[in-house]
Amino acid sequence: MEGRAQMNEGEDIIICRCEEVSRNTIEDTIEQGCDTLDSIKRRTRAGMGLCQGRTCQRLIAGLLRNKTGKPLEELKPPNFRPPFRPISLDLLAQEGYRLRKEDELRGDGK
Amino acid sequence: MGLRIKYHPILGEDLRKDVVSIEVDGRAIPAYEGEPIAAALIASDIKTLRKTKRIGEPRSLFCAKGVCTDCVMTVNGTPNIKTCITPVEKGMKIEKQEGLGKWREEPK
Amino acid sequence: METELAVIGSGPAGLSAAIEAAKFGVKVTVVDENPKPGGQLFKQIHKFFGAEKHKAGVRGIDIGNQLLQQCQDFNVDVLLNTEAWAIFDNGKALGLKRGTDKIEKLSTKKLVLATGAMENSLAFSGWTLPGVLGAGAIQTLMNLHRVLPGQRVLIVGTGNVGLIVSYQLIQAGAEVVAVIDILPKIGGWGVHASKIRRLGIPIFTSHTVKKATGNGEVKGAVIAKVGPGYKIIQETERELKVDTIGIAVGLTPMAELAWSAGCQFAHVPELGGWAPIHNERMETTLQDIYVVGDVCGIGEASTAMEEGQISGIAAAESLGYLKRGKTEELLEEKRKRLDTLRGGPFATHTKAGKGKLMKRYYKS
Amino acid sequence: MRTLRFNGVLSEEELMELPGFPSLDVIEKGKPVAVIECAEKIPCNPCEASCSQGAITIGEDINNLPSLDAYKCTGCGLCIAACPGLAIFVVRKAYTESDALISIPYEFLPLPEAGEQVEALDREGKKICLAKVAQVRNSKKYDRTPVVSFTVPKEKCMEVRHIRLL
Repeated sequence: MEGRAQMNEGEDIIICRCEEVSRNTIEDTIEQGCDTLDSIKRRTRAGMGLCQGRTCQRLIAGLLRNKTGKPLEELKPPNFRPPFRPISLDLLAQEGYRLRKEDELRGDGK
Repeated sequence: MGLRIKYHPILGEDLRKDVVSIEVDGRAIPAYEGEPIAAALIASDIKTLRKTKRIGEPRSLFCAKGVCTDCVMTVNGTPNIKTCITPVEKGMKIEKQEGLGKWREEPK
Repeated sequence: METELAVIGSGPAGLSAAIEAAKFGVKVTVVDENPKPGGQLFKQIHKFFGAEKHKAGVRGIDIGNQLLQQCQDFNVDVLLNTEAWAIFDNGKALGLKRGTDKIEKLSTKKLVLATGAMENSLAFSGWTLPGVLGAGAIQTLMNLHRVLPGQRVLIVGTGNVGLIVSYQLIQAGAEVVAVIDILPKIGGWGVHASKIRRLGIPIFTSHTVKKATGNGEVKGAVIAKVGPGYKIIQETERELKVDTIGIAVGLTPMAELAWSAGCQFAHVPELGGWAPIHNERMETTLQDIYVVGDVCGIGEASTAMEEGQISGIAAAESLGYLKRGKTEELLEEKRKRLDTLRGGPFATHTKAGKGKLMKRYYKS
Repeated sequence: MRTLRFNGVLSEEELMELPGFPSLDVIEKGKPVAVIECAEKIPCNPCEASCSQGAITIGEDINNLPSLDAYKCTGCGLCIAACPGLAIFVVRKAYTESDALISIPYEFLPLPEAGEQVEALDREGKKICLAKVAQVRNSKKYDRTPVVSFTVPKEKCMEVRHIRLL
């Protein structure tokens, strides 16, 4: 059941809602030889948007399985890297600066 | 507020009284303080919360738990705020976000 | 900040873990990105199944309140509006974002991941329109925030979530036009199906949603009957006038923190896909990291609470707050309860899935 | 197919096999009796504890189906609100000469009032006759699952399972 019945045949529909990547684009990419979630993501940006693939990953895995016959067990999600939630670089930089200052004050800054 | 559930057989009557006003694209909307921004907007029949960057499609609440990011809006000048889990505060200025949104020029 | 046990997620699993550990004196900090604790419990306004002795017949919302009270009683610290955006040092440190503008580091000795699940998507033409949303999202909006998503609703999926949300939509004053499922049989409990059937809601099995119609927002849904291979049978299409389409096609564990920490995973379809491998104490392949609830396999709130308690007890022991003999005794009782809750025919899949996960644990 | 798994409605054959379904001659006798329409092995047992007469048995394994001892059952209706699946009803066929009294869980607003005329619905939500509300019980013990009792013509008592307000 998994993946199989998650979309209807032959329609070009949006799969990745964040980056607005369509089914056709993803299927073309698979036909061109991309056979992992990671490579599809790099090529099409599907799964690279704000939600980080949480909404579309399963759908893409389903497309991949249908097209390539690869079992889902072989389709590992792409690497998850922090930040897992949107966070502004400004905020990160501020905190980094603060921590470094703290370290310097303690005298163990590297 | 036609979509508000005032009476409910299990939850009882909604007794919240702390109605505040928030501004959505220049229009004043009533909202309960502390409820998610998206809930207040949907209650006022504002369904489109943003337009996508490429096709300009309208989007709305989808997961309601801060994961899918389809409900992001510009709140008090900061874009990409997940309105499904961000509570309403009195006088908030909320804008429908176009694409990735714009940061206000000079942060206050 | 420092703590002994950090728990990510304040749903039934996370809170149960926190309370159980705190009972034995562990300093516990719970982190949740939501403004309110309870996870999905507070939208569960129906009475739960289960053993009479263990909160059966009590509504989810009331269980939620009981858990929050216990958190207070046992001095569990609950940090709300706090996102865990990074995990470092094999789970010994977390990057937190508090509110919109504060970053903080939380150091901990043990970590329980109770991050729950995410609703599965169903892609069809028009599924990005405002008015198409998760059935769980509908439940959150109406039962937690007391706002209806619309007036006329189509629910796609006859699992327990689809059936329960349909019933609750009627309770909240909306109309449910139909509940459909692509499979030939109803997925959820018969009693939940019967509850909505006698309200006059039709259930169409072997049906799919072909598209959402409407310009700018949902105005209708085209549904159709499917034949072999789930292919749409021509000329069975019909349009239902609805303003809301709720998608209830299952859940996937939301486990990126466990991935990122380096826990080993297994793909177990019975549990909703990729799930972190764990043992009977809910320990992952990384020492000091536990997983409980939906994040390690989609289940029920009742089983999530038992798993949470198990991890709390195990963590308390490894932190030196409990003796080995006593621990085993306590764990044995919880495991028995879990076994009972997974004893029926509907839980055979979950039980098998959990078996696979644990087998993998001992292999690794 | 008209079975629980295919359309959410228990067929007559399915009902007859349930250990919680009283035999038809008990119903025929006309005293109030619980009708437990619980057909799947759910890990659940509040109905058993709710019965002060010991008429409902589930036993050690809470996955067992509830079985009813119709002779012990007084038809008090406490199990109606206790059942998380809302699958228990009480039927009293010989309420009057012509009418049966049916009690159901009713978790909706507005609640009907005694004396009110309502539509009686079958297990598929189809209107099959009119009903008259006799009593609405909603004590704290029921925990927001009010129990509505109403009268319908005798011969409809094993079909009617819900009501709709007019």
